[in-house]
Amino acid sequence: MIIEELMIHEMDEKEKWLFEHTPSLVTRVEKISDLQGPKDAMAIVEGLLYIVGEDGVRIEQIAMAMDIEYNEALDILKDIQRKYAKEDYGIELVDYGGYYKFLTKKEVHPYAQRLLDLTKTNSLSQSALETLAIIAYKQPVTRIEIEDLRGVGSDMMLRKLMARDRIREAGRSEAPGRPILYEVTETFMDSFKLASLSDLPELPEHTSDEESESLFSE
Amino acid sequence: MIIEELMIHEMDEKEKWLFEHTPSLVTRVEKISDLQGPKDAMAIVEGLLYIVGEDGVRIEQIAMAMDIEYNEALDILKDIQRKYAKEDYGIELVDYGGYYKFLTKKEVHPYAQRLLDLTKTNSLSQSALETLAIIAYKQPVTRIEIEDLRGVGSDMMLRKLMARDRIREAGRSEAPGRPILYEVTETFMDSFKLASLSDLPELPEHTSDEESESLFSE
Amino acid sequence: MPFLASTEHFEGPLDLMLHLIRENKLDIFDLDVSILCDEYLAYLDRMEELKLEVESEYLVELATLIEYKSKRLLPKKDEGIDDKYEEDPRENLVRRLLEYQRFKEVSERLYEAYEDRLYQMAKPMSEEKGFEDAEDGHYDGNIQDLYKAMNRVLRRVQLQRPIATRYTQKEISIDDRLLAIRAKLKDLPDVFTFEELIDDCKAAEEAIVTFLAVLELIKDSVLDFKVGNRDEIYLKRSAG
Repeated sequence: MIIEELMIHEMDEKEKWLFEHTPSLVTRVEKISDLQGPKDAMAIVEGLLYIVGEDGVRIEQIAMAMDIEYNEALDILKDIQRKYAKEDYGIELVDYGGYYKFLTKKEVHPYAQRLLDLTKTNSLSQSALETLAIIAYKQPVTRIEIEDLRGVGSDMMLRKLMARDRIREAGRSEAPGRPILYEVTETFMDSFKLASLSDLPELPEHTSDEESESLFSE
Repeated sequence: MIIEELMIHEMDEKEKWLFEHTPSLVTRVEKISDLQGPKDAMAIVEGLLYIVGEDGVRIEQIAMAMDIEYNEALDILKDIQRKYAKEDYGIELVDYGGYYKFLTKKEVHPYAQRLLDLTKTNSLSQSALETLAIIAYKQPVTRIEIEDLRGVGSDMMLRKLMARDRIREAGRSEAPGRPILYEVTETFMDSFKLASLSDLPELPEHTSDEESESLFSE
Repeated sequence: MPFLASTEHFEGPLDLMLHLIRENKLDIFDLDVSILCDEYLAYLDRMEELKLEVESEYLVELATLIEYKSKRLLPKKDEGIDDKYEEDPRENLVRRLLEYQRFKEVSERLYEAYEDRLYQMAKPMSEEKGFEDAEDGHYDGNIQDLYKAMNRVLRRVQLQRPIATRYTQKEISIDDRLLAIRAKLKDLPDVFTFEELIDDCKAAEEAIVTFLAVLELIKDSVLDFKVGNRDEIYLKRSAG
């Protein structure tokens, strides 16, 4: 962990420049020494699988996050799969199209349906919420930008939100094709008890996340 | 399995009340034939907890969805809590603000940070923290009382905390002008790892003087 | 004594007073309002000198402090019946300071739990199927919902980034690279190029780490180097 500090002092100008222009190196070394190696790799992968939920995660991503080889990651995933296959677990680990994800077992579904009926307090669907969140955080924004972020077509949703006076058109972008820009309305602000958009909580930062960086860092 | 759904819809208000207050009576027979013993129930609740994720679920909701009594639901949740407390699991079942939810254990965080490429998590300002502490300990409390204690205006801060669902209005005081009373929310309890307000650390006493004692014991 | 001439460091006048009490080692239970008042005034004066804005709350409390101080300087009237019913101003100030301090202290403890909680993560609630949005005016939400939804989006974007670019973020330490190069040296000819060393690097950053590792080896006299006509770097194992 100390090595790169020593090196900085002993490097000549050119090396220093090189070093300073690859800033990731400094934090990188730090981070690795911070992690004491997965004490119980299976438990940690389990935690990661829980966080990603139904979005799932690829073997390579697990390998990268754990700093282990692909095959090791695969072995751990297989172990977890076996563990949860046992009948005293309500969830199971599936591999759909290269994405590993926990899903609830079939027997849970009827109960899940009832629970969701009971907990349905919010009257906006998650896709509506996500679309509104993107527009609120990034406005003015084009449909393409929204779809890039959500990964699904949003034409219908935008029309629906417009019809309900949650969003409105806000001129056109300078981009090719001059696409329509969207922004949220006062009705939206009211229904979320927002005095101004600056009241929105700050989002957690993602490093080297070019897409969102360019979107959110101005 | 469908029977009890029909029943809910066909009940009148009185029966519904009865049902909600003694859910086990109405559908006990159903439940027994559905589940093959406590092991199964545990697996199903586990699945339900997975579905609700960060939103969590209340004991009553589990009881309703499973058609079991409150205490049975509580027992199952406690069993699951014990099961996942063991160190070979990466997640744990917590009860924050009356909502049971699975959360990853602390050790998973550095790996999750790498997986999601996160650099920063949301921090809380000292003034937000103080305001929240005052409300949590003295609730329900008026803005004037908070401002007297902090010695600074707190209007903006209260609005911000409301918008972020950390506090909410709790009726009006009987004092002249009938000022609004504030209290903390479940989201507050979640973000401070509190099952209930009785879990708050004790307020420090400055007992070296009877002055302060008499002051704080009202 | 460091003189922090800014109210930004303080949460308000009471916080500043507590700071001054500590700095001047005053006994809060037998508070010398006179000293506190002078220190408080000096602090605000200093801020004014530095052309820093002093929020009105600080001035309000200054007025109160001066009032306490002047009352104390006045000769005590023993027979004053009114005094019985009037709260001792000093007592009142001390009470406020103590009360504020309790919450300040407990805030610190609460923050530990808050930080702990930041390390615990969860999945978003599962997508509900066939869920119909409510009609207008019936939605009761808050920005926390928006924040969560936005987080969900960002998390998904992050997870779906192509693996190749994600791999460039694979963490390699110079230490690790040093070990790898030392092991590899045995299989390489006496003289080899830098390119041969980095042929297993998947990303530019790995090559940079390799370069830094090579610098380290040159410094330790494990390797010699020579730069060719076309800027190619030749490396040679040192004799000694």
